Amino acid sequence: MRDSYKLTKIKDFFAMFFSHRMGKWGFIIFCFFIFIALFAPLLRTVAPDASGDVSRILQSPDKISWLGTDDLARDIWSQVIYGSRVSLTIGFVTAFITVISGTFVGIVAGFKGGKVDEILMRIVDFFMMLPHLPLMIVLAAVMGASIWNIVIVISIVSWPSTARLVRSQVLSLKESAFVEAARCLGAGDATMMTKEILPNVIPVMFAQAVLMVTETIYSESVLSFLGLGDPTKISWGTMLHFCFESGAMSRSPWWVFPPVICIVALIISFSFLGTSISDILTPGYKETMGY
Amino acid sequence: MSASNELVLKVRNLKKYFPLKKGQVLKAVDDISFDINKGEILGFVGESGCGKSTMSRSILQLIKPTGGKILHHGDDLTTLTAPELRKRRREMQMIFQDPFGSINPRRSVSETIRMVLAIHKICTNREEEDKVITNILKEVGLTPVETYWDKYPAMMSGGQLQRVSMARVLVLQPDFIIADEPVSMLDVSVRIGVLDLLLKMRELHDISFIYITHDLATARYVCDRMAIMYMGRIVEIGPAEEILQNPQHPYTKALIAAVPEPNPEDDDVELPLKDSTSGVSGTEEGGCRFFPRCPYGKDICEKSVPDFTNIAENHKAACFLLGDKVKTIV
Amino acid sequence: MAILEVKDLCVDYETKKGTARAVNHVNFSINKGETLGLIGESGCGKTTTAMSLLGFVSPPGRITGGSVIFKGEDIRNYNDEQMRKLRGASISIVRQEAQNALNPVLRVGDQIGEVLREHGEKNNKLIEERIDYQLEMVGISPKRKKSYPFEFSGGMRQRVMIALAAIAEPDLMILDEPITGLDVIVQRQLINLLAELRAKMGLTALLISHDLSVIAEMSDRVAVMYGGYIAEEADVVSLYKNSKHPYSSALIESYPRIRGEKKTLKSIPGAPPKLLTPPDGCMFADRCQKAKDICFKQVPESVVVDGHRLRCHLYSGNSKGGV
Amino acid sequence: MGINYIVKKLIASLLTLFAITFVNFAIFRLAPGDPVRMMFRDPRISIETIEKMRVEYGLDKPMVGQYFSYMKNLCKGDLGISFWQKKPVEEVIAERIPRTLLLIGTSLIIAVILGTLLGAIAGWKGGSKTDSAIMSISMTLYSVPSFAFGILLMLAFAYHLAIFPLGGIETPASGYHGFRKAMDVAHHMVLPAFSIVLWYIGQYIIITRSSMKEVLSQPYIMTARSKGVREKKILTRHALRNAFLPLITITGVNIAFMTGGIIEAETVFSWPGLGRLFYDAVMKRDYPLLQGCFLVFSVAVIVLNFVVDIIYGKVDPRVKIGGKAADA
Repeated sequence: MRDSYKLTKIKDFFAMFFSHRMGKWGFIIFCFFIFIALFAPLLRTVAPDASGDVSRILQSPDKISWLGTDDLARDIWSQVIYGSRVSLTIGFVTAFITVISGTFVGIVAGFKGGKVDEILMRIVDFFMMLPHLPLMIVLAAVMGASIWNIVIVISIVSWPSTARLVRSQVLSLKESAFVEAARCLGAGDATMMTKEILPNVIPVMFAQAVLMVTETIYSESVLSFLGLGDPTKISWGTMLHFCFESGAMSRSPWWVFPPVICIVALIISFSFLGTSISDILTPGYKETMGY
Repeated sequence: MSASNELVLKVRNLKKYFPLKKGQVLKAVDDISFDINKGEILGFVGESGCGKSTMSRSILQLIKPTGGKILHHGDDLTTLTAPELRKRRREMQMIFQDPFGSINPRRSVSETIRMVLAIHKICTNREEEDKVITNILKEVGLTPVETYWDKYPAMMSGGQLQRVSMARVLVLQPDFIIADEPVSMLDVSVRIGVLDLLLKMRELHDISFIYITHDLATARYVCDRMAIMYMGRIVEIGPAEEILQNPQHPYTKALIAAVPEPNPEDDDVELPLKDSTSGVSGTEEGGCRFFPRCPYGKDICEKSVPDFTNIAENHKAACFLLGDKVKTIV
Repeated sequence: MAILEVKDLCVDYETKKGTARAVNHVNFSINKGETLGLIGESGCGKTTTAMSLLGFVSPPGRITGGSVIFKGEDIRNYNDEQMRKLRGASISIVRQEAQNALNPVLRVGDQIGEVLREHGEKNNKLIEERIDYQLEMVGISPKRKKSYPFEFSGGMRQRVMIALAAIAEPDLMILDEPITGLDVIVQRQLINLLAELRAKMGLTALLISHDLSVIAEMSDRVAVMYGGYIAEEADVVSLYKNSKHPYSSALIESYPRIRGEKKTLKSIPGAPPKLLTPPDGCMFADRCQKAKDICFKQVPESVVVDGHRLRCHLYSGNSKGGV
Repeated sequence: MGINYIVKKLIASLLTLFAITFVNFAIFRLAPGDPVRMMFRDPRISIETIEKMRVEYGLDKPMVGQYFSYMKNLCKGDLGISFWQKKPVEEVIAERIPRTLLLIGTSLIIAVILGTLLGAIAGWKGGSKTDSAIMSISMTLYSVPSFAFGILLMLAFAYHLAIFPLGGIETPASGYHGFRKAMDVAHHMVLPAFSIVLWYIGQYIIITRSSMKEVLSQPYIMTARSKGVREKKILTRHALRNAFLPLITITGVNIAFMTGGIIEAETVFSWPGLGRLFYDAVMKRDYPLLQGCFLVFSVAVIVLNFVVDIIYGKVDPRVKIGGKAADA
């Protein structure tokens, strides 16, 4: 009975998700990129950073290099394939860090209230006031370019929005009678935060995590494009950076389009996933859709 | 009724002030004193914003009162440390107004009660817990128990959920429960069922209740005594029937007159009130808070706060125009 | 003369888990100057009924049958523009006081006057006069028409809503839980105000409430709704004194009073039926003390007994012609 | 709107400003590694030269002392000397500001007007084909980084079709004056502005749409319908005004986010504004310049947020009158 209830809720969620057009398409594109990233070693033709034959510099697509080569005669197809790994890794890791830390701050601030809340929210407000990209650029420039520094940089800038969102949820949950009831029944602060409040903010965390992946992939591509990416790891952004800096952009569209299309497609897939999930979580959506 | 003379709760001069802008304070609860005996049901009746919910939360220490004493079996709750208070909570419980909001939507009925057992470490093993849960569900009338065991709040009606609330509170075997508008959000047809359950629990376990409501009719149905509250103060307190049949304070009179009656042949009612639209007091300090709306107000009402006058045994009201005083002032 | 006649109205909510019939072959009519009280518990379909009179049934809900005859015309055939002209001018509504029933950024007076403007009144001076008059009528000083809704208390806002609903002198006013959620004394003031308006304007109204006493004080006839259909309809005095349907009787017997002798009250066991999975027979059967075998099998037809129109198998034998 | 409201917002802004100057100081000094070392990565530079530089930039003093001299200079408007341009940073920046303002102002006006309009339509027609079309397009636009738009636009319109110039703000050494010069600048601005508009409009549509949908679900819209108000009037009089209120706040919050678009577009199109300067400063590791640019961006965000708060106070009667709802 109990399992069947939870099962129905999960079934409903997926039914709504897949009947949501954006959700469906987002999911398909997402699966596509996951597939590419997982099986990159099998899909590549040569090692992505292997410089090729000098005679094959800026080679347009042919039988050997399906998508042509760059100014170091490296294979674009293989670079694009491996680039998905960078984007997805940074995206997931950063989203995980920001959502966990943001949720932690949000729950503590919202639940404790008073001075703690005041101080934490001041910090959050301050971070939200800072110009995001310039801050990321400055941090990346100062800290040096590496994939983990990029993760740290984006996390520093991104956690406050999650904290703010979770806090507002916690504030309304705190007002809800079942939390007051739990206190009345003798529950301590720790129990209330972990057993009463946390389970009720998980849907929001989930939606926020998807959004964070979007923003992270976006930020990583911009930073890399501006030349602040990890030079040892090929990402779509760094590909575009080298293309732009080499001045070969106009002559070699095969070098420009694949990374641009991949960045856009991956971000769109997550935007779509995020929109469909938050639509479904919106109170009233379930009813109007007739579930 | 079944009220004995053993004192369970003694509240003295309870105050709860909230700071407002520009140094003003909102006196949500202002100098409230009363006693409750074992097995007694005391109703607090008043309109929204009269401070009845703030009072109940102050008594249970869910918010910290500004002043006053709350003696539970002689111990002042305001002086207890946090761990002491958490232990004491077993004995003082609350039932909330919103049945849909007061139970965590992510827990089933049995999990809801199990959680309470876990907090206070009441049982040693799961079988024992199951037994306690089964018994308590039977007691509150959620039978057959198997039907309700794994139900989630979203699948239940308000009346059923209020019974779950009751069950979750009763497993702790409290000696005193505050019921904050427990039936005001329920459908008319199930209200009496929940109120009857309340009365049954009193009979079975000798629990004392504070019944908070805006509804005189349900208060009459369950209460032994009732207190009428107006803007943070008790204006009249006494045996329930006595107050309804023989109201003394002008506000009590207005309140009783206002209640619509399910009798189509009743005549239209004129409200014994001076100002028909405003419910906001003009006198902040010093005077009777009902003065701006009182049709019988005198000079003195504006200047000083009336004390309680005894009307009959256990029945008293705070008004200058009552009893012996009436003669001296008028 | 009947201003409004509702015949066999059905409203269905189509969900992925099946169809829920929220309004089930509902019949009633309201004569000029009369107030019909529609009483029922939450989810019984009373608000859906009211909203379908104004053409406000939104998906997944749909009116699936019946007719709504207003002043001799079936307004179910009206197009959007015809319906718009009807609303506010001919049929108006006061709903349960909600925090945001009035637009927070517009002045109260303008919101009242908008009703006249939208229905073709161009004379600004006349509109202002009407606003003043209307505000005075509901007990608010006309000076306050320049205020914003947030400057008013809940009771005052509800007075504004009443002024707004009455300004175009509609033929029918729907009062959907007009005093629910307000304080006892404010409720009494509004009841008195509505009674006054009735006397002055000859108001025709459909009053919806879950509260027996409000219905008793304000209506001429009462229809008791349960599980989507009207269980019993009768003259107000007769219904309260002499209810025939077991549900009406149980409802009245469970209602606590403050006047007269203190009585033991009887609760109704169980809970209202789920509309997605309605019982085969009478909606009330499994909570009914007097239920017979047939009650669980067959939906009762409408019968008239002593001026009470009811749906109950206990009376199907001595019917004096169904409706 | 009370003077209190303004003063409160002003104090909050000043506090933030102060905090930002601190961050700006701290990032560059507390970061791992030696700032002077990082500025001069060339291993050929001798230790003595580095020490000399350190003294010159006051980096040999203790942190607290450094902070005070930094703040003192800041108050005087002295942002230090740019390594790259060999000029005072404030001069370099001052020269760039008007160009950035021109670009961002133009694109913002276009994006906000178009975005609000399309977003309002999408929200109003919620659930319809128009809605999902507008939404899909704006989600896509929102997902494309501004620099990607820039590159694509440049490839299409500058390289292949050659309708617009590749970059810069004017034709070099053209000697244009007056109107012709203005036209030339406008011609150069089309592509960078367009790439910002495309990027920002998606966001704005999404925000407007959700604000609109939120407003449409409010009870007062139902009240208006039941009064018989025409649909067009419900949109213009009841819905839009209320939908705009949160939009103003969100615009404020988004300003910090928007700085990104400028840097990207200016970089791609070599528009000699602050954004491009920022990029060049990064590339040249010109820390005083980078620090100065970051400060200017931050101050701009604070000032704009303050302005937005004031506008909000003027528009919303609840803030304007400053009253509290009377008690029931």
